[in-house]
Amino acid sequence: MNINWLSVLGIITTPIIAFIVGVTYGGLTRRITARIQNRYGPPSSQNLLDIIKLYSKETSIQHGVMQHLGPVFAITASITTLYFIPVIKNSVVFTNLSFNGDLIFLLYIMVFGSLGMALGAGQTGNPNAAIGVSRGLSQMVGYEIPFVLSLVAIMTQFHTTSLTDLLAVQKHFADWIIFQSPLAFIAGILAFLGMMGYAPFDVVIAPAEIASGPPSEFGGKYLALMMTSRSIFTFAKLVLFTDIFLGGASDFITLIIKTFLLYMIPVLTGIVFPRFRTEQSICFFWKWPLVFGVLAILVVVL
Amino acid sequence: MISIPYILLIAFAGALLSFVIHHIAPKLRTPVALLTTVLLLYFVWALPANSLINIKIGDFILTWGTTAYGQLFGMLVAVLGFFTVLYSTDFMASKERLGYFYMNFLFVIGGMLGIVYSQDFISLFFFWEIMTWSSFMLVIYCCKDAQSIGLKYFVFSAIGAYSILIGIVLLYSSMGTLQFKNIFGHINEISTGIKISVIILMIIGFGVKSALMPLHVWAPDAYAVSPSPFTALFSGALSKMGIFGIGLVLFKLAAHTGFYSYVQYTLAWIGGITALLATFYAIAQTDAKKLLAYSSIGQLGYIIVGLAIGTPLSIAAALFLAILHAIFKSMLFMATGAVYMRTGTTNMTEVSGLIRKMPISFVTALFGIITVAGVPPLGGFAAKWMLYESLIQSGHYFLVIVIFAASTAAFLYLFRYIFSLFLGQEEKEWENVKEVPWTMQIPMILMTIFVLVIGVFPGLLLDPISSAMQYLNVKPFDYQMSVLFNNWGGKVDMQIVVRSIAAVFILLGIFITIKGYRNTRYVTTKDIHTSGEIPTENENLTYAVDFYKPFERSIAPLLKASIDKVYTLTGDIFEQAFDYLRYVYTGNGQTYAMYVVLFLAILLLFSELIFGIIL
Amino acid sequence: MIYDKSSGKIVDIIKNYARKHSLWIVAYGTGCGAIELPPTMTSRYDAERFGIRGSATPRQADVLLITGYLAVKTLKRVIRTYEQMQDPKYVIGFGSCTINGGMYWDSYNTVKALDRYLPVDVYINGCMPRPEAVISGFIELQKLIEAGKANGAKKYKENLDWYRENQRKVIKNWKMPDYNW
Amino acid sequence: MKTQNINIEKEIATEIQNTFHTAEVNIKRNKRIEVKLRNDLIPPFLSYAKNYLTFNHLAHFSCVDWIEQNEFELVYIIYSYEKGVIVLAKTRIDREKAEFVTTRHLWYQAETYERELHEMFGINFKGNDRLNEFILEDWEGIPPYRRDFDTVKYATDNFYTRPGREDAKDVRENVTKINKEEIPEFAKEYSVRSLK
Repeated sequence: MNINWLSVLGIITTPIIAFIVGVTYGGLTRRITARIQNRYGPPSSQNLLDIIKLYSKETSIQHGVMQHLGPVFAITASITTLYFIPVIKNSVVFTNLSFNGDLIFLLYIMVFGSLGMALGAGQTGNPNAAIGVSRGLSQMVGYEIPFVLSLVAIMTQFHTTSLTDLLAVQKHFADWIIFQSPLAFIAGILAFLGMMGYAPFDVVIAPAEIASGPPSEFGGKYLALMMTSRSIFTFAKLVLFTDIFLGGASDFITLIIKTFLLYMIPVLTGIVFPRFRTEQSICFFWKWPLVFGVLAILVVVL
Repeated sequence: MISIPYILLIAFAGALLSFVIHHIAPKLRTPVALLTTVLLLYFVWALPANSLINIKIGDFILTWGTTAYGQLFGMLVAVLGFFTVLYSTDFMASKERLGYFYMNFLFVIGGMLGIVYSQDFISLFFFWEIMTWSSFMLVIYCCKDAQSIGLKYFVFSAIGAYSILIGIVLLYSSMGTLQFKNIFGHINEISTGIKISVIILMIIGFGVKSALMPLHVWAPDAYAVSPSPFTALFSGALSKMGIFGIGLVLFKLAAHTGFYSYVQYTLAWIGGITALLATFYAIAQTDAKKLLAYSSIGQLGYIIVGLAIGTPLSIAAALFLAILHAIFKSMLFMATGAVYMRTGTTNMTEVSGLIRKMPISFVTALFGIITVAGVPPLGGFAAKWMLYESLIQSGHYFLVIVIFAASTAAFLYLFRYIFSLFLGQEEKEWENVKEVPWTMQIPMILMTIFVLVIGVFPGLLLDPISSAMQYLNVKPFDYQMSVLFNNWGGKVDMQIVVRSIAAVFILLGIFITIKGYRNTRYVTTKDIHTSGEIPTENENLTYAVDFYKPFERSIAPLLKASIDKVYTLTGDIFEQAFDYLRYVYTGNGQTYAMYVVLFLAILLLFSELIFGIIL
Repeated sequence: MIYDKSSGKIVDIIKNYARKHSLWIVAYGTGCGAIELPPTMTSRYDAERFGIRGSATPRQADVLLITGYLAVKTLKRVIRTYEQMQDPKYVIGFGSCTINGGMYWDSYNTVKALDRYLPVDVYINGCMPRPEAVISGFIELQKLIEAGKANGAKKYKENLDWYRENQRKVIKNWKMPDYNW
Repeated sequence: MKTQNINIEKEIATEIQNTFHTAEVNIKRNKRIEVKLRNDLIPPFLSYAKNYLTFNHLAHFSCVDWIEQNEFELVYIIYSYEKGVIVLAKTRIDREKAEFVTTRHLWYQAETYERELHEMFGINFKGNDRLNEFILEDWEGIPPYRRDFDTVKYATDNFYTRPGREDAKDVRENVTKINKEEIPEFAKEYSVRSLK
């Protein structure tokens, strides 16, 4: 059996890179938010420190095996999602397993974590957690539909379901799908707002209403693992959107620039908007994003 | 020795024997039933591939034979039959009228086996009726409340059966034969009008059993009220007979006609809307069995979409989903039955926190919902993947959105199902609940392993499916033991997926368990963050009522329109119409005489207009 | 031992550094002092630059702020909240009421000395302490954590009987559930 | 300036006086009328004020402990939005046998006030079935708002008192000494009390 050591290297380093980038983005977000609110703000390593602190917590409390495994489900989904996305275009090391899955697969593996997390939160027996899960799943139905509309438009336009093929299509700046199919991009990016869970779509973890919702009984190592997963998942989603719409990246600097710009869209939206109620956000997703998605498909078909 | 008549003989003889023996030696009744299903399982499995038998009765020739397509469903029926009978040994132990129960149960199994091995429409209809009648008997088995529900089921079954019968008669009158081999492929010899009516009638007939949307109203109640082992078979295998029939009609009759694409398109959209609406209804349910019933309707909608699209990949997806649905829905109904057996209710607002008491049932339900949701790495994913790929690649852009919306919304009711029954607050009321006996655990465990294995090696199931598709004259499609391909060159390698998921999961699972193992402590579900307040014993901390209120609010207009109301309205209109008719037929001779005179007068007055001559 | 800085292990130094710079306060305002927290956290004084932020539930939190007078009824809830928090955890007594009863020195319903019932790491003096004082209190706590001296939780576990005795003396009808410590 | 237009108060006062002859009606100041009543006249008066004089808001309901007369004084503060006038309906009840009738049927919020008075003064309101534990938990002994309840003694008996307060008994004295101020006579009374 011949093992490709380069891909093994990729398998090991990709989650670590994703974690570091995601965690730094999280810290930067807090700093940017602070600057906009005319504050000084925490250092950009703040999220990393938080995670280290949570790992160093001595005791942890669990309500049963599903709560114990809930964060593991979440991080498994994050890392697996990352493995099936080509992080760097045409790179041997960072394409990982992306040849073995396609966009439909990614759609499904992305909800694997939410489902596991929901089960974990369910076992805590905290009613706030259950309310949060109920809101989260409802909202998920909201944003998944415009997202799928935009993906279907793109898949139909380029006759492929593979992310690698989509990357191959976008060779030059003008070939980026954001320019080739702008309507799909609008639908996708509006769904992306919901996917990232920043305000106005943060009713799931609303701390003032339902005591941070699903993770309300998670502390110590469990919360640390969840935050790690969140960081990795943020990065994975950003790379996915960069690969789909912004032509991917052939080196890390381009990747960082593109993902950061993409990341700023939900962050800056979140700072200036108050929170939507669940049915409001569902109705939001089923209004304009849906129209744009349908238009995108119609443009491709006609 | 091993041939189709023996299989049917075993099934029906076993049925009668278990009824008789119930009155002689009640202890032997269950073993007899179990033995029958074991024998059936062996016989069906060992049945040679091309056995064919002709039986002459008068002018008719009954033909029974094996096809790959029939064998696929036959195997499913036999396996599920064995599992459900095994499951019911302990589940039904404390119930009454067990002879009646087992007799009808085995009759259903025998009827279904008869259907899949029929090679002519007469025996198909004959066994169809056996299956329908005995399943009706089981629907009304439980209690008095079941009778009105049973009536609804019966009325719809009758509508279905008669439309099949009329279709058969039409076929016979125009073709003079009812043998499959003489009809299939020669459908274009008859006139278009008859073709259309035959196909529509047959689809309505089979659609009743597979709960297509306007014909589904019997299903939720009938599923909810029948005893759990039978519900598993009902939703698992019985509804698949409808799919079996629709498959035959679509690919053997309709595929050769000129209007095939219209049939496909209509059926696909009906299936899609069935899937979406049934999912939305399922979200609003509070009874676990009703929730699963609506979920079944939704899943059957997917299957019909897959069949109707008609590309090789979509048909494979549909058949794959049909088999898988039988398995996972049986798992879920069995887990629900286990809960029902121990707590006496399936109301999701009452039961909660059974995970620590019933771990096996919980794991079964967990694997079941993951499979329904279609999340990798379990078997459901392969089916969903093939369905989406085929939908997108065959250009059904908006249907794929409908299907995807249904599939995402399915997470809602699936989570609610498992959360309400097994997770959440562990309440004092259910403190003494125990795990179900091993006879009930074994089928659940075996099916759990099955979905796991199918998840890694979908090829195991795709082998018989591709030979079944050969019988249906569908082009073969690409697949490997664990790799799925689509037409655009995309693929999913399930082995790599499962390996990477398992590796990460196990690695991090070990990490989180070992890290601070000694300082990780278990606390009860009463010890939660309640703003410092100490919850008392009877304090209700379970969030189960109106679980998806916000979502229901946003889809309220869809939920309001109920097809049930339309049927009630139709019934009312007919009743009133007949009421008026009563005034016409007064029963008075003079009135009738007046009618005759009036009729003649009108005839004379307008005869020129009507006939063009003056009388 | 993790609390011991003199162990010199690099792991402990990193851990203490992270703990020092990431203090999550459980959102539990016990008295009037809670009104001083919004200005502390928001733009004017911006405590977030020290890594201080609120957390919604005790499971996630590190710091329990006793903001002001503590009635016996509240003490029950505070004890439960404190015991639900996960180690290492710190208590900050906030305002003179927690130190000696403050203006409620003769009240029939306010406990006078918080450290009899919960292990206090840092007291912040004043009635009310201004946000500057609050921040300086937090910096004091950070210094203690870095030096490995903020071991209130450890003290509480070791002297649980003494604390329980004091708590039971005040709380007449002791109906607290026994947790598996 | 404010006393120039008290016609409406006078009207109301006369009306009340005409209806309840035993009532002692005073116009305290602009928009404020005090009505002292026999305690059996309180329910009819409140009902009358609510239904005929449009005093449909119960703004407050409290109690004063007149330990010297061995009486509790109950004070209902009711307000009319139409007239913009506050009426204080006062009555006295026996302190030993502290009992009164509920006014929950007139204003539902009276229930909460009654629960509080029941807990803090030990007054029993007949007809109110929710007089259970309200603010205090597990309280035994004299209700704490009664004037014969010695709160300092209770505090020193039940709570640990941190040493160090004794030497700073009278902060005011020190402060005035430093600032060379004089303590007014009425204020000296307060500073006498200190920890025993």
